[in-house]
Amino acid sequence: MLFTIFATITVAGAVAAMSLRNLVHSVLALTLAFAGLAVVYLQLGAQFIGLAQILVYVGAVAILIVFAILLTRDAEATPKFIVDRSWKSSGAVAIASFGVLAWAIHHSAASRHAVPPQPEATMQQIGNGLMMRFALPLEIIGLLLTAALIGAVTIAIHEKQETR
Amino acid sequence: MLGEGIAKGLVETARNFFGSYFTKDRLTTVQYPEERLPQFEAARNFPFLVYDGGDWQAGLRCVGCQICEKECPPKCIYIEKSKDKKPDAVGKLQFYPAVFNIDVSVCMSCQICVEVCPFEAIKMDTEFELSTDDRFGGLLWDKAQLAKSNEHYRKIHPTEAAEVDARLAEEKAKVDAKVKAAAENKTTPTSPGAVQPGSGASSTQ
Amino acid sequence: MTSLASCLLLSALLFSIGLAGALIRRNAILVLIGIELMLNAANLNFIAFWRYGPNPEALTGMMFVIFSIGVAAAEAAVGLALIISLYRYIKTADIDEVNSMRG
Amino acid sequence: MVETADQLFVILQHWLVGHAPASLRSILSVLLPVIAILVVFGLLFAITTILERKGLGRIQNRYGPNRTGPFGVLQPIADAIKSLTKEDVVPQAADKIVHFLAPVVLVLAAFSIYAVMPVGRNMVLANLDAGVLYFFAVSSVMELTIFMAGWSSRNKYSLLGAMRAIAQMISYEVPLILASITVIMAAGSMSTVTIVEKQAGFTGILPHWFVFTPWGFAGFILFMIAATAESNRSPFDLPEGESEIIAGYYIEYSGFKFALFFLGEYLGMFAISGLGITLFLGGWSAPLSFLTWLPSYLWFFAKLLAMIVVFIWIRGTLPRMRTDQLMNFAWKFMLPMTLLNLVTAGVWRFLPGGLLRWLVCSFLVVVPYVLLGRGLMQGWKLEKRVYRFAE
Repeated sequence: MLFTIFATITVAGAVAAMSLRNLVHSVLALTLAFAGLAVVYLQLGAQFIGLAQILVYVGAVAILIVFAILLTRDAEATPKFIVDRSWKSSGAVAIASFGVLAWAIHHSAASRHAVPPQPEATMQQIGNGLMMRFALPLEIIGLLLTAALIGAVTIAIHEKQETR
Repeated sequence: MLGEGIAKGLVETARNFFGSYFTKDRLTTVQYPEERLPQFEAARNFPFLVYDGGDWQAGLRCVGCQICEKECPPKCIYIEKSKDKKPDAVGKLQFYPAVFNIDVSVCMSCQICVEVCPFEAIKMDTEFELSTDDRFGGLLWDKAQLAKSNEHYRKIHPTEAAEVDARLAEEKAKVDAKVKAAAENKTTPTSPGAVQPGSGASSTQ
Repeated sequence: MTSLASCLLLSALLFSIGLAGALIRRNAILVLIGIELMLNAANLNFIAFWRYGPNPEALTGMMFVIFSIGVAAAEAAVGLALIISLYRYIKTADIDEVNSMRG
Repeated sequence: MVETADQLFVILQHWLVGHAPASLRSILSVLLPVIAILVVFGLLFAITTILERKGLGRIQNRYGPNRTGPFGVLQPIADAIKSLTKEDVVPQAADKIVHFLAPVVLVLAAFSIYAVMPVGRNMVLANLDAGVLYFFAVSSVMELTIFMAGWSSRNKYSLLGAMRAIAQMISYEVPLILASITVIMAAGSMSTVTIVEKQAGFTGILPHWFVFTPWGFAGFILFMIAATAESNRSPFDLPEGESEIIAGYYIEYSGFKFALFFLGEYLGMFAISGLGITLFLGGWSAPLSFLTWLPSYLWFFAKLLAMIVVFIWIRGTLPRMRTDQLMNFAWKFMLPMTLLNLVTAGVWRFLPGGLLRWLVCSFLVVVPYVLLGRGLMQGWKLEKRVYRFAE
């Protein structure tokens, strides 16, 4: 029951994010979708992921997108055509992909297993996993984030100096 | 080192905080409705009409010349001149304002009306507690509300009022002298042409 | 009625919405939002399979989502920086206008 | 007797829930703490407004509000009535829905933070395994509401204020989280309740609070600086600088919505002070071993009030920073300090106890502080200001 409610909120937020004309509105709808998804994660027993989802997506990514929107000054102007020229074929591709996925889910054997009991995922376990078994990926992620930080900064700064 | 200044500032504010409880002269605030600061003599707020003597209707100095109405920058004065004449303070027949309204919600306290008035009839008041619950009527003052005695004027602006009184007394003395001279002229016949231009000049003044 | 199938359906729906948005909308930022939605759909799949899968103690699905969130944050930062620098050059965030290779 | 006084509210809750019909019990056991949180922190907000106005007044050698009731203590009630009866003005060009949602979501987020705040022994609404993460996740929602408020008002000043606020909050969120990670490392848990329990116990008469270690002390100071910035309080109140951008993102709010913003802001301040208390000041534990007979919740609120007083004191002392100073401070001082503090906490953990540990860790804290402080102040040309026309 709760799952249905939050799934509906998530999907509604996603649809609104992709269809609203005003970009800021669509980002706000997107945060709604992210938050709904975070609640779904919490329901599935993934507390850390759910909270990290809110922290990263609502607190950081949404704000980042908002900054980008305001910096590109398209927030106030609603263009005549918000959709692509080839929107018919694109839409067909999206619907087809959903059809294929839904068919696959409906017919897959994986969904016929009995529901297992709620698995444990304490912070202790996650911490141990990150520091021991997944230490190398963690380091790589750190490297990637640093690279992304430096990359984003250099892109922005370099261009700024050239336009001056 | 970083933070030294912050520490110093914190000590200073703490001293202020506790000091304000012990030394009363630190507190500069005046508890307004109970305590009041004396007003400066040059303080001014909104204009009022000066009258002499006990009766405000008889003693009003204003003659309804409408100069202030014309000069008022925000146009907050409205005057209707009377049809008949009444004797003024010096006993001469003058027009008087049948209606004299000032909309103090419009007035900007510029004092131009005072400066242009040739009869010392309009002066600036110092009264500032004027709040009313009627936004329009309550702030539109008529003649009765505007009229205030010369004693009031002497009280709020003593120096200025003394000057004005002296000037008025001088004028009155001049007029009296002329009246006396005219009366003497009537009893002892002299050349009437010598007096006529003088009295004409005084009446236009 | 939380079950693996419903989670997967939600994920498929989110993915398709994101895909449709990324393909249809003209604004580059909205394309990025669509990609974020698709990434989230994938994350939901990982969590769902971790929850209903055979070996949840290994935490593999969860770990993958942690890393995926990190990558998504990096992707958003770089993508938006690119959009902003693109906007500085051609004064539009409309990707249909970006059809020439002039620098 | 002491035990009963300590657990008074817990017992009361159990008693009330026990007397309710069985179908309502599960709802009631959640609803009662929620109501308690709403009432207690709402009251605290009222107390803080009068405390702040009186305190600032005294710091500036004024009386402060002293007309409503004895010594002006009823001023919050007068303010509440005034803000409730005021006209709610919404700009014509504003985005009505977002404009309405912003204060509501802000207050909701601010209140939901308190779910993980242990205000006394056994007095926490939800003992989450990732309590500290929950705190930061929910408080990051507040940034978004500030943007919503600033953008939906369609006002240059409010947008500028919102952008300043977001830039500032994001910049200071990094040192805030890094400063609290030291505690998470030391306690080995993200649960607020476990963190408080780890700080229980006394050596002599002094408690085992994290603030009484070199890294804990540095962490606490850094945390509180970042918390001041995070709650947009002076000297970091540029987002709502009255003299430059006329109150920032809530220019266009009036009446009750403005009061909601005010409430949200103060609730954020209490929440972050509460987190600071939980992480560094031992939560609800008594400060001296012979004072443990006082109920735990009293200690928590005493500490919270002390923090509020410090906030007010700082506000009355320091002038507003400039944007470049603010950002330099965040990235050139706070960030390296918190990172080095993380190392210090690790060193503390692995060195054997004793004087050596104290010396090494103090050295690790003080030297970077002096060096970074000097580096930060290098660009400043500090000199005595000469007033040419005044004086």
